[in-house]
Amino acid sequence: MTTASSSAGVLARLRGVTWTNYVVYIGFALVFLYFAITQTQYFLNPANLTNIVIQAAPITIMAIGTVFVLSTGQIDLSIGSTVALSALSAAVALEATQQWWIGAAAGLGVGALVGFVNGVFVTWVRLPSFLVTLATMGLVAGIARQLTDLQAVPVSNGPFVWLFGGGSLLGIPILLWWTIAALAVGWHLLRQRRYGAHVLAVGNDASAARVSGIKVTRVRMMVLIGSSMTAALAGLLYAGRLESARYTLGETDLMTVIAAAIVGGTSLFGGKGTVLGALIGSLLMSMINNGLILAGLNVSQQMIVRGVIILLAVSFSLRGKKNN
Amino acid sequence: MTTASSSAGVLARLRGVTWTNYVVYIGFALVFLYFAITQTQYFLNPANLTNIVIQAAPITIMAIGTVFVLSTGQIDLSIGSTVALSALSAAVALEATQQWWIGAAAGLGVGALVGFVNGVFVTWVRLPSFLVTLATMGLVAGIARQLTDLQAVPVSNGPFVWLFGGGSLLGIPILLWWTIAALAVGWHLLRQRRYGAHVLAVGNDASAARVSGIKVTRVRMMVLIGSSMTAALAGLLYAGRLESARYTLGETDLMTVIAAAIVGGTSLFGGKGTVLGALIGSLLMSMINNGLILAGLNVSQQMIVRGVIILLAVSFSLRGKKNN
Amino acid sequence: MSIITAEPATPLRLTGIRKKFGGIVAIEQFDLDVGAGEIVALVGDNGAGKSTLIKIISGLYQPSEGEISLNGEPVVFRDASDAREKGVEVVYQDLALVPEQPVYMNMFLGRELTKGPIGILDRKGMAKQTQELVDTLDVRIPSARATLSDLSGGQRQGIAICRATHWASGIVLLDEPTAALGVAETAKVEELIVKLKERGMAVLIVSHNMDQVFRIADRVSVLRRGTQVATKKLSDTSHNEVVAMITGLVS
Amino acid sequence: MSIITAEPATPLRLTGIRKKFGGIVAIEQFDLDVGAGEIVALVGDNGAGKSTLIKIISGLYQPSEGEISLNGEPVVFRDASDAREKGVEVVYQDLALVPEQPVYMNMFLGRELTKGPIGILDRKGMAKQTQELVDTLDVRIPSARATLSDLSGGQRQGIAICRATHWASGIVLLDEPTAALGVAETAKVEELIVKLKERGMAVLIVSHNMDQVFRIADRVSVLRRGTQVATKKLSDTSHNEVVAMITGLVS
Amino acid sequence: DAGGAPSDDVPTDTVIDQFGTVTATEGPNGEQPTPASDLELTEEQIAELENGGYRAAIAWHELSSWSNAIQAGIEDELDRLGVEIVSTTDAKFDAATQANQVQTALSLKPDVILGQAVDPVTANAVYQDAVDQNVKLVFADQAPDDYSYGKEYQSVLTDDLFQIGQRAGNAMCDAVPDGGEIAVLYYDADFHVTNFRDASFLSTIAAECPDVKIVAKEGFSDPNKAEEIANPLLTRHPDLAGVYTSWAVPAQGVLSALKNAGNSTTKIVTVDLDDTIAADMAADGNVAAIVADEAYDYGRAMATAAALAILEEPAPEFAVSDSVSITKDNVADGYEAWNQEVPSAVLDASKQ
Ligand SMILES: Nc1ncnc2c1ncn2[C@@H]1O[C@H](COP(=O)(O)OP(=O)(O)OP(=O)(O)O)[C@@H](O)[C@H]1O
Ligand SMILES: Nc1ncnc2c1ncn2[C@@H]1O[C@H](COP(=O)(O)OP(=O)(O)OP(=O)(O)O)[C@@H](O)[C@H]1O
Ligand SMILES: [Mg+2]
Ligand SMILES: [Mg+2]
Repeated sequence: MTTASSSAGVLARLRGVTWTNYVVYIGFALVFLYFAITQTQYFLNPANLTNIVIQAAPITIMAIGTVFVLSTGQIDLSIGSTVALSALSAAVALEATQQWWIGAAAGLGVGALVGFVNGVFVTWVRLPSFLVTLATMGLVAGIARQLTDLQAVPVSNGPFVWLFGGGSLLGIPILLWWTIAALAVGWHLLRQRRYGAHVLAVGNDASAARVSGIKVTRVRMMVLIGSSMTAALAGLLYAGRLESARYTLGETDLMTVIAAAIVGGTSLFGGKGTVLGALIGSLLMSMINNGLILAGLNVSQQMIVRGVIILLAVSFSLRGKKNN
Repeated sequence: MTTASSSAGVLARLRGVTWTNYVVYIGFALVFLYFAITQTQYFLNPANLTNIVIQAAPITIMAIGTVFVLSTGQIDLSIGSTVALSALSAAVALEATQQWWIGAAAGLGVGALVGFVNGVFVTWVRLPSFLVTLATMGLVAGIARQLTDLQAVPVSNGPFVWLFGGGSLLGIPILLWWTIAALAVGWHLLRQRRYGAHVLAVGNDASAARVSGIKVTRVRMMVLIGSSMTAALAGLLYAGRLESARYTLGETDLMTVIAAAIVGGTSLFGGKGTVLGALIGSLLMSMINNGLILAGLNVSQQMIVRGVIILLAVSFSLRGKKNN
Repeated sequence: MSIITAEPATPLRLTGIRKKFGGIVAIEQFDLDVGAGEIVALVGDNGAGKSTLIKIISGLYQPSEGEISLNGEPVVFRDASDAREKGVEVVYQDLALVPEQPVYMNMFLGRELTKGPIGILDRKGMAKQTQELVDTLDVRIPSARATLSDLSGGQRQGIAICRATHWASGIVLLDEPTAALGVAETAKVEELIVKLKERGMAVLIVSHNMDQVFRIADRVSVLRRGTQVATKKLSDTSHNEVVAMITGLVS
Repeated sequence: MSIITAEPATPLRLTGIRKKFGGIVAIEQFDLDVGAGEIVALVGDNGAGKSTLIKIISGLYQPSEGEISLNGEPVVFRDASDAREKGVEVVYQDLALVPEQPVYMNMFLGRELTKGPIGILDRKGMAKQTQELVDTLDVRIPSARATLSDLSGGQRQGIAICRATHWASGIVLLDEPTAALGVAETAKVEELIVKLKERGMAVLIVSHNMDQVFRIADRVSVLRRGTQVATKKLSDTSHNEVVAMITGLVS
Repeated sequence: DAGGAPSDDVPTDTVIDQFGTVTATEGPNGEQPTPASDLELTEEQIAELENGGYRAAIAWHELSSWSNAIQAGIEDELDRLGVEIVSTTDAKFDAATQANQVQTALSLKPDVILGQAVDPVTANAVYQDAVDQNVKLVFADQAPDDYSYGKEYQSVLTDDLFQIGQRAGNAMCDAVPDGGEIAVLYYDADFHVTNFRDASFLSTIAAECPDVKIVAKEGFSDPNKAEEIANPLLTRHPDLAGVYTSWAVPAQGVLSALKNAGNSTTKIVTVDLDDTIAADMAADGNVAAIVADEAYDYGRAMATAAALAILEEPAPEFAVSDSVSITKDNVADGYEAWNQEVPSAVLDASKQ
């Protein structure tokens, strides 16, 4: 028995401990500490911390939808353009009717439709979700541009703006409530209901799931509709917060959303998903953006430092996880 | 024995035939025919057809690199920004030295370096390639912006411009030669060498590959370096053709490149890759863009129709393939 | 083949089953009845087509030709859930378990227990029942909450058997169920299979173990290179005759 | 345990091997020598730790404690390629084949044949040799160019055995190599194993089939719940005694 | 042929046609321009600023070499005045991102925010927090739609967009022969700056050289891929005498398409200084003229307006910067307008 082999034993024992599943929180904590120390005065300001969470709201909500999609081993690239189309549809409907619920229904309806189209091509025509959603990404973006001929549409409906943007309830901003609601629903569906178990099983081994009597096709369809609906909700939140809608909304969100899900511990290859992780991932991204602006770096430097921080944060978090 | 079951038999027999692997070419042919009929006069013009292939050159070359990355079950999101950094580095080096080979070496060296950094984090720190390359994507883009402070850099070195852009050899444009060379090398590596067999084995079942004595780590490292090098080469080609380099080069290529690989038949989940398919995929994209512009559609209409055509072309091509 | 009469219909009847994969014929022509309370063994060399037949009955493959009847009714399964809904339970040779899920989830996959008014997953209940089921088979597992991929080969096979036998209601298909099991565990599983028979199930078992076939089966059907060689009562045949039919050394 | 002398060193020696997975101890303490031209059987219940031990020797797992020596030299394997380079060939229980590749590729994976001055893959040569190797085992496969995932369970196991035995040069580890094989195929594989022994290999075989153990092995080592119960010459023990040691009914 | 015929019609309903015929630069509410060069600070004002410890945040809609030139002007001037720049952000044309960035920058308690809004409709909400916190706002090009001068915002500075379009139009009239065919490559997006400039270009062509025919208007959304548009354009209109592009990046793609087709006759006119375009022009290539604004002074004027806003002094409602037409003969003037050295690549090109 050499020292080398017994220290290898210690390492092996450490690796065996399941806290490796939770260390994504370490990366988060490290980044938080870093900014808290270097930018104390501004970063730790309660208003600033609230901003971080509120700004992350649409990303968090979409990341939750994406956790389900990735968990089944698919991907949804169309969420970004669905955001814009949902926001614009809601704004146009509001302009026409001035009924907040018709606006909301229009936005969410568009989301459900996009998800359904994605689902049809993925499950019935059996195409890879990457290609289907890449195609609908362009398609939906084109429709969004056509809809109002590239014009931004103001949203002035009071209840709508309160409900999806500037409102607050019990002293807590409405966007925070939306985040909490999405987390609760997402967590409940993934952890507490059969649906979640089926989602993970389909992503882990679709044929084993199939012979276990799981309706694989339906599960795949559902997650795609769900994902588009979260994008549509994000669109409403943007419209509410900006009191207007525009065809470029959400355009740059796709990668951030997927990254938030994956940083949180969801696997790009299916079978593993965590809703709480998506929150942490999305807050991490939001926090980094916030901290770098506060640090007064120029834009190129922000990009460079952001890359480095993500690498380091994730290295601390995910290192040592087995990844065969 | 009912008629239903014997016609099912015929279907089953048809499905068994391996030509399903080749039908991506059907989608390609259909799109070609469509434009050849609706836009005869302009589309079939030899100069136009040559343009389609030439414009596709950088995408084709990057798609070949991406085929290898995807085949091992990884993804490389940093190729887009590597294009810009390579082109700018080459341009700056050319400006300083006026030696074509120093410019080329600078560009390719940058590519190798980016790939190496990606590889280190993926293989040694064992992070998901999605996160690593997302981080380096931002990092590299930031460096590209810093390098010349957002200024475009002209490239006036004759041999460089000839070799990577406007030259032609035996009456064939140099970009076509580059495409052919990349295809030949890619095909040879993937089909004819041990390396290719190992790439596919790692993507198909990494632990089985490992116990078969394949250096999984080295294979993963190599494909990431290879992918960055193809991006760097694409950067040189952009620089040569545009006779200038700019930080925005390649910015929007990522999705097109991945789509080209996947349309061609490469799996996003590893274990399956085809170099010829990447060519077809990339030509398909280039052809669609070209045809839609010839059709005189505005940008929004182009986006909508492009989405529809991709869906249809791919439906014809991939439908019926088993996709468990 | 018997003509259907007023007596209770045969639980499982296969008529003229044929299966091709592309150019390869995996099964030429296969007919078989499995009665209630009967164990039929399906034997044959490697690659004879046994698993293919099991997968056809369980809806995983569609036969190229031929017909399946359950309890006298012709059925067409589009997928495995169809068959499962009709009471066909299966232990597949490659087990068909979900590797990254806990053992109890695998045991209850597609039929998860829920509790409370809104139907929340009852993880505790599933884990408890799983442990009990596994214990009856003498298969020791570290914990019902362990991840399936951490189990040994025999432990996994034990789980697959528990799952199929627990839910068995009419027809049970077992594809080499004891191949990975130890001596004691095998004995327990054979006991369990006999109990299924006593409960009136129709059991079709694939096995390479002739001793096992002779211990538990009522009839044996032999496949050789996709061709059905014979179906015999075990009381009418001998160990040597079955082996001869399998290997084709005596016809 | 013998002291190393001038005589040729033992091909495989395990000393005080211990393995934990997180909190679970899979192997308590294990010592064994396997000599050249010797077949040692490793037996035990499901979950006893047999496959874990095989994986430790083949470099797939690192032992928590203990030492492996090959030919008298202590070795530390960082991964399976290390062990393979030292001449350890393995048939894993879960086979470790690459499903979406052709059979011949699996046979030659990591040691592909090449031809010509620049070393192009010799697919034809590999396919031909594969067919020959498989034929010697009596395992029938549709074609050496078939995709592995289209093969039957027994056919796949046959491929894994062919692969390991073909390249065997010193130590061969076989984890339940005949579990999925038919009667005739099993006999052929046993023949093959005896031939390996005659060629002077050190063979360690895991099996649940006591008849097989008594047919081919020289010694047997028994694991029960991770503890090494005994290592005996087969000539010094009986079928019943081994079973008793496995189940723990007699100590 | 059925497919080709309609595509030969020049569309009349694009984003650049919405303005109709334009004749002068004025604010969206009819504000009359003051020259940016009129902005000045008194000695006392400068002293007050130097001792005030004031802070400024800069929020760009998108970064480019143009915004860089402006930024340089802002930085130099604010530095001179002792105002600290606490943050710089790039919204990448995304209104929601800009909302986040403005909100975050407000945590740094700036006294003034300078920059360009992604668009005037969404900007109402984007800057609302700043208005609420009494932070002064100085915009490039356009103020938020619902804001009023002196109340929510303190100043708008802009290029003389009409003048730029007009200069480009005149340069095109000079560069192509009578009766020549020209094409317009415009940014197919709702972006006031380019849309208005392009409209002014069209109006100028119609007024100054009506016999020059506009045979195609092609929109692009990805400026990096202009070559993909230019190639089919040249296929359909092989006799093009000139191409106008909204700014220099897409001009690069057109230039490449022309070079690779061996075409040295089609002339390019575009907007914004760019080393590679300037080098081609200097070397007698296809590029006939570039119109560049006086971006550096524009930036300094923005800084001055911001300084006035900090001090609660009135800053001009709508100040306009000049531009210069650049041809091969006066390349140096262009670089002077951006306060940059003429790069060696351009100098070398002009010597050949
Ligand atoms: N999906 C498939 N595609 C092509 N051929 C297949 C497929 N599945 C099975 N086969 C072939 O059909 C034949 C029968 O396979 P099957 O799995 O039914 O054998 P088996 O009798 O179960 O053998 P074993 O005892 O080894 O499990 C084999 O030759 C196999 O290669
Ligand atoms: N990676 C792992 N993580 C955690 N536990 C493991 C792991 N691998 C094996 N085990 C546990 O270690 C014990 C021994 O497993 P092993 O596979 O060695 O058994 P075995 O003797 O080969 O059994 P079988 O005869 O069923 O193949 C089992 O209880 C198993 O659950
Ligand atoms: Mg079988
Ligand atoms: Mg085992």
